[in-house]
Amino acid sequence: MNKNIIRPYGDTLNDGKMQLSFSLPVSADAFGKEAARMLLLQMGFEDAEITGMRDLREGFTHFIAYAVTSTGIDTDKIKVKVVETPVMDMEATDEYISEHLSRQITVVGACIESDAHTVGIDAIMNMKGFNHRYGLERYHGFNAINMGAQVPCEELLARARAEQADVILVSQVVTQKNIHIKNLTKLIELAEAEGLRDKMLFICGGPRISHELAIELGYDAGFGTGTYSTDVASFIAITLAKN
Amino acid sequence: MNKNIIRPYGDTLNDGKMQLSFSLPVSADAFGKEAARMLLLQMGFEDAEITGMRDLREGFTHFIAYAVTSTGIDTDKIKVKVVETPVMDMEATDEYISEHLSRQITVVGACIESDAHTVGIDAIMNMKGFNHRYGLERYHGFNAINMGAQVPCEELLARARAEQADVILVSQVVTQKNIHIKNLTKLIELAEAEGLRDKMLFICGGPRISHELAIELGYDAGFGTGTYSTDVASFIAITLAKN
Amino acid sequence: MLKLELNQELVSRSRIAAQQITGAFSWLFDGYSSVSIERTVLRLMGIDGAIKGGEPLPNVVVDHLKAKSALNKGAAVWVANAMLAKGLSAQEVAEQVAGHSLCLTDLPLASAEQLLSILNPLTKTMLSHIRKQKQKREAMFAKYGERRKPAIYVIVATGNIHEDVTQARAAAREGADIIAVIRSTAQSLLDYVPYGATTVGFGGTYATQENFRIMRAALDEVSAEEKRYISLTNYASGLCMPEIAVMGAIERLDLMLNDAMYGILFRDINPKRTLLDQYFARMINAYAGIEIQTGEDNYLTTSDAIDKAFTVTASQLINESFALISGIKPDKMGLGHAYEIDPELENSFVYELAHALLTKELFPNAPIKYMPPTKFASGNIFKTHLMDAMFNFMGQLTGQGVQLLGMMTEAIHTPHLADRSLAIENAQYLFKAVKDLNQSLCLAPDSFVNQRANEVLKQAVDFLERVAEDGLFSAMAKGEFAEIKRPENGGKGLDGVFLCDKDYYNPFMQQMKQELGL
Amino acid sequence: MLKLELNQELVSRSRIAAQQITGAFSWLFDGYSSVSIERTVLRLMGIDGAIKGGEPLPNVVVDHLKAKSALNKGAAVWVANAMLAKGLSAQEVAEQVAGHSLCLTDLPLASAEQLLSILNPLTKTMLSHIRKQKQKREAMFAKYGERRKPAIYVIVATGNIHEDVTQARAAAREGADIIAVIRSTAQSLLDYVPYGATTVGFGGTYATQENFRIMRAALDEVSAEEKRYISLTNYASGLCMPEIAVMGAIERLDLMLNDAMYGILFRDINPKRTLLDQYFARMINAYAGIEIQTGEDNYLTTSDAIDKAFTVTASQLINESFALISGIKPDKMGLGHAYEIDPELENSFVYELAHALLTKELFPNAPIKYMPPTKFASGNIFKTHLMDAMFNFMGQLTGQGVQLLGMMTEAIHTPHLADRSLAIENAQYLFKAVKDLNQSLCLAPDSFVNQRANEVLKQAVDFLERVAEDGLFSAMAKGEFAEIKRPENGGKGLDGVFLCDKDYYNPFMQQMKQELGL
Ligand code: B12
Ligand code: B12
Ligand SMILES: Cc1ncc(COP(=O)(O)O)c(C=O)c1O
Ligand SMILES: Cc1ncc(COP(=O)(O)O)c(C=O)c1O
Repeated sequence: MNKNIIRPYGDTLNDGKMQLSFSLPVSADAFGKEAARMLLLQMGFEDAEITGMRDLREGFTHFIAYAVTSTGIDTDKIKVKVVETPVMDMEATDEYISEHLSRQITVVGACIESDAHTVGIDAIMNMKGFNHRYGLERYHGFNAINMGAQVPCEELLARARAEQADVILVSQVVTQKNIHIKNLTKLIELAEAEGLRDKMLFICGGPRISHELAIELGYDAGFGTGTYSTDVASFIAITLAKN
Repeated sequence: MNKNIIRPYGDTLNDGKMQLSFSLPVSADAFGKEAARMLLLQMGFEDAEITGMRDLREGFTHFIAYAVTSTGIDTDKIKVKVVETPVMDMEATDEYISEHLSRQITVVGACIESDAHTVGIDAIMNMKGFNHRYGLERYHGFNAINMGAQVPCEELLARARAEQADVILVSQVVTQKNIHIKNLTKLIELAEAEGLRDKMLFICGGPRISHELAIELGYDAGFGTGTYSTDVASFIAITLAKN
Repeated sequence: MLKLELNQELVSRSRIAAQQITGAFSWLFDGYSSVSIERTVLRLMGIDGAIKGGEPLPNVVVDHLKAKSALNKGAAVWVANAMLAKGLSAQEVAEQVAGHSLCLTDLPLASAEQLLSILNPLTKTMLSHIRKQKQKREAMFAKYGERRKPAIYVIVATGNIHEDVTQARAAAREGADIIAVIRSTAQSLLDYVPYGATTVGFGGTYATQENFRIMRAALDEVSAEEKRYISLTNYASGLCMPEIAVMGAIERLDLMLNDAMYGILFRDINPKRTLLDQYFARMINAYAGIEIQTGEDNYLTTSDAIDKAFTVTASQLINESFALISGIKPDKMGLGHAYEIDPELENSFVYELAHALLTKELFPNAPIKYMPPTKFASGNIFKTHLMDAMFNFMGQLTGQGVQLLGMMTEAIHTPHLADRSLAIENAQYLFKAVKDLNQSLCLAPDSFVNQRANEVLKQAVDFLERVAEDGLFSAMAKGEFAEIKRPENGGKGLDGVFLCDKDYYNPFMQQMKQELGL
Repeated sequence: MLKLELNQELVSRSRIAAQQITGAFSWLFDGYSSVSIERTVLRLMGIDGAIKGGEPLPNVVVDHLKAKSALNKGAAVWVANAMLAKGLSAQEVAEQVAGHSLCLTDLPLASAEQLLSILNPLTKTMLSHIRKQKQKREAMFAKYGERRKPAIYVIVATGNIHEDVTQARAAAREGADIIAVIRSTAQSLLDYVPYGATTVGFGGTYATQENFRIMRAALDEVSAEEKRYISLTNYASGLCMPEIAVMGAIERLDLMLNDAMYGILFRDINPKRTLLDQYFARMINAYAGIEIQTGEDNYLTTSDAIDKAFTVTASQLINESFALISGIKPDKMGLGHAYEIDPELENSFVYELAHALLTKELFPNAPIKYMPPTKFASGNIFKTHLMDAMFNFMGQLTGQGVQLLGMMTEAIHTPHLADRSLAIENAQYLFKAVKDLNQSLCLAPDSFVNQRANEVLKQAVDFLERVAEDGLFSAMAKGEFAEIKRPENGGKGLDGVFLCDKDYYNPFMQQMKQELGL
């Protein structure tokens, strides 16, 4: 095996052990169990063991399984798109801004369309912040405008234009049926149509957002679970200073 | 999709949703997360989402994920090997034996080789039984000899020969590194070498034993988790009566 | 028996303050109505259905009257008048209005007696249907036995009512006592109730009368098979609060989310509109024997569960007081409480024991709606499952009324079939394991638990007395609740509120008030 | 504070009965030795290593003496004699015996004084090494702080010592306080201790001195980095009980599974052999400051945890009494108890509260070894995880000494890396959540918990008094313990027990007894 190929680890290096659970529309009996096992084998697992079988009623059964994958992944080939700017604390960022930009950065943020989950964007923007990191409102270097919940894309862009914003921050938390993709795409398409796309940074965030996904959707950056204001503030300051 | 092709069910029929968890020798960061996601994609999953990432230290990280499989399984093609004799209760089995065999059936049982987990075979053989089903010792139709824990294959066969046993019952609970397969194979090979294989029924059991596996290993039947004495007694009585 | 020693003086001060706060709204309840109340009246008169494009007939008629500036007399009057004049049913009247073949205000108004000759039998018929639904529910409980306590409450939220049915049936068979069909994202902001069976919703399924009916039928079937009455619940609060309440009453829902202030605080609906609507909505629920549930858990999704514990207590007291005004008895008040304490906090369980006991003892007869950890639920399903277990432990230990089961995938997706099943397994195991634990225990003298409960109560009393002095609207405008400012004339739906004419008439409210002794 | 009102008369009767049972064995302890004790003596004299084929040198020498019917004087005498005669080290003597170039009994026996001149310095050297290890442990605890209570104890069991090290290091970093290297299946039936680093074991890794050393070194490293002393434990009980104890003493293990009766009941080792070996093994542990742990949990893997709860209590009392005889102080007695109640039982947690408090209060100074649910662990990992949470809750609530974390995959495989990590996460969450809960609670007067605890105690006393009357061996022969019949002269290893000559000499036992004040 190639030195850089890694596989899941149970209790012996590269033993390939994985835990799975899933439901199937089958009965909770030997037949159902075999169907579950065959499914795993067909997926390419080896040594599939159905260890738990729970009758979900109405013709469904829940299976808990351990199985071995022979797939490995070459770590040399993994290219992660991550925000690469260094993270500075509030004081350092403020200093950086006054040094490199010598003006306040205007940021307009919102949870767009049907999404009302403001806690995430508040954590980034509000005075109070999150886990002992103050939000952008507290920074001297930022003029932070938080429009809150369920803001239509059109309104967000109108406000950003009115405020001559440098940055737009969008939060998307609900992801059922990929509604976040739809909403984020709508915003970026509107921005392009209105000629705003290149005038400001577009940044999105939410628990199912990755930097990679953001780039794919045409944003400048994306931030996921566990983001702090410091991550975002540093990225904005440094990126704007470079442009 | 073919009517008989079924797929895992999350909240919409055939949506293919599965839960996984596994560890990788990678760091708990964006790189590790991407490695985990790529592994799932490489395994053929779609829409792989790493929802949890736990630093296991020493260079390992634990991932919790939800992903979608596009694999389906044709239920028409699933053939389960199951013990097919009907299950009778103790009285019925005793009656059946006196009617069809008119003699006691001698059964010798043991946990073989290094295995000392007697609870399972005791549940089948001992007077007391398990979950309100008496064990074989209680049956009039059986002469049940339970040799207990860690019985070398040779001793089990010697005793079976001495008692002119009709049936051998073997339990295997420890399965680490497939020791149960080795032990069960050893027993059957010795039996063949000694010319005993065709003189008696060979039945094995344990939490990781299926009828299918038992057949594959050359046994007459195999019993897994949740077996009752009644299952085994009925199988023995009917099979011997037929022979 | 675990029993707090609550400072009884604080308890009575808390009730007095709450009464002062809610008692100040008779000007609103007696003098105003809203478009949603009028639509509710029309539904009670039997108007249902929607026009092409989806607008429901009750909206069409009310908007028609509004456009004619005629709503201040009450929609019932105009429709009864048209029925009388044209010899039509209420539904036919509405359809003709929708078809623009009838203008209600064009017809001369008949006398009060004549109108009553139409309205009285209509009122009787519908209220008798609602009473029958109530009796049917009571008969079912009598036949199959009371609901378990805490009751097992689970949500379905696929967005598709038929998929919801599959999931609900499975859950009921596994032991769920109450099925909640979660509403599609932000339905509370729609100023109409969608019509018919729906299959496309986000994060939930639209609350429609047809969806109610489909689910109720499915659960009645399972109830009969399982010999356990399975209750059904949905969300009233929002711009259509009384309308959804009435749909629930008609289709025999058994519980209904119906908070007095949720819409204001968490949906930015106008305060007057919300209080007015909840007054009538709750009266309907009271009449129909439906248990209301309140949304105190929402406070703790944005505020800290320790620092702001008192806001929950204060809101419970206000919700209780408003509920009494609408004729709801304590045994139908599912006041909300939530286990939202940070699991990283030392003694998180001990704090929660104090909070849960406080709720239970302040409202000993109320079937408390106990909400699971959600805020600190993470993508680590194994940890979330444990947090839910602690929640289930607490629910049984402190004897809460309704346990809204947490799901191990709370931070990930609306529940999959297996998630819900594992949640039920979790609750059943815990409930059984600690079944009579409470009886073996007592609180140590001067225990932390007791001190903490009294501390929260004290903070709640201080807060309520401040609000009572200030007035609820003024306090809301200052952001005293949930750290959000809600001015009296801000928010959505204010234009749907109107001052009633002297001769305004709402036959159903009249009749229900009488029967409820209000 | 949760506090039982135990019937104090029953408590003292229980101790008297236990003393009667264990006090009856001075004939055995004073008059007999065993091959394993002699091998232990040789190891203490510095003999280590194995011959080709794997037979350890201590076995070679003891078997040699046994073949010559010379063992009854004690192996120390013969080896010292040869050292004296040949001017060799103990190790060289052993090697020459193994090489057949030396026959110990061929040499004329020197005088007692001459032999002592060899044995005394040897005894001093080794005992001083063991004392140093003890001091080192104590210094580490002084430096990094006491062990948490309950301590987090996890197993590693890959079969490969190097893989075990990876897993142990990770666990230690995540918060484990004690690492147990589980032994390969049925090592207790080997009448020798394998030699060297091993990589092939089933269901566990062989207990060898080299494996002990490797793991201890790894944990010392992590201890220094984490600034928390990580303890190490292994299994002594079996045919090599004192040998493994001594290996542990030499390599600074901190705890040792060392049950007085486990080998008899659960491994069918001869009763005399077992009691004799445990007497010396425990003396070594006492001397080395090693905390012993007993195996009461084993009763409940085969018997019902409710019906047979008293067998656990009875065994704890017997284990305690035997331990005292060997010089072990209560604070080093990790008596066993297990949470093996059927989760399907109503009030399972309440029953266990009674059992856990009983154990804790009967042995207030003992660091109780609290075992997780295993029997009712199933392939449903989610359910098992919850059962483990209840176990962790109970451990913290009742203040047990050592929490042997349950794994959600208990019914499936020996723990994977992630399983162990999730178990630690489980314990850490629960311990924190209910940290001071005990202080807020008390038991209700006449509580079920109190009644139940006294009921179990009563059953244990009745049982112990019956056994005391009958004699332990006779009771075992009748199957009074663990429902298995174990005749005094049955079982494995009886041929390794021998009557000592008048001039039998075991310098180490002598010295340790003196220092321990026995
Ligand atoms: C609190 C909460 C609510 C509150 C929201 C209150 C408020 N003012 O925000 C209330 C009760 C109102 C609510 C309602 C609903 N909710 Co909700 N809610 C949650 C909950 C419990 C926590 C979310 C949260 O606050 N997390 C804490 C914050 C700090 O984390 P975060 O959002 O991930 O933010 C961080 C990062 O993502 C990032 N970030 C986020 N945004 C941004 C933006 C930028 C620019 C940047 C740089 C970074 C960034 O930084 C933040 C700090 O680190 C989650 C479950 C969970 N435990 O996650 C469900 C959850 C999100 N809700 C859900 C649903 C379905 C709903 C409803 C639709 C249910 C219904 N049908 O009524 C409604 C409707 C809401 C709507 N219209 O959007 C689902 C979503 C399912 C999905 N994946 O699609 C969840 C996952 C619960 C579930 N399992 O069903 N909810
Ligand atoms: C009890 C127990 C013990 C007891 C056994 C007591 C006894 N007298 O049996 C003790 C404490 C001694 C023990 C010791 C060990 N155990 Co153990 N033990 C268990 C435990 C907790 C329960 C097993 C049990 O009794 N199940 C109940 C019975 C009724 O179920 P069953 O065995 O499946 O039997 C049913 C069916 O399978 C079937 N059946 C079984 N046999 C047969 C035979 C026939 C002929 C038929 C028809 C049917 C049949 O019918 C039975 C009734 O329905 C399991 C974990 C778990 N929860 O499963 C671990 C477990 C089996 N043990 C394990 C290990 C590793 C050990 C040790 C090796 C650990 C060590 N290194 O010291 C030792 C050594 C034992 C040895 N030499 O074999 C592992 C095995 C891992 C693996 N898959 O390889 C497990 C899974 C725990 C773990 N996760 O590590 N153990
Ligand atoms: C009292 C109450 N009403 C209604 C809702 C949800 O309705 P919507 O999302 O449509 O506002 C909630 C959600 O938590 C609630 O607590
Ligand atoms: C006290 C005691 N000693 C030893 C062991 C295990 O050793 P073996 O499997 O080698 O008998 C156990 C296992 O549970 C035990 O409880």
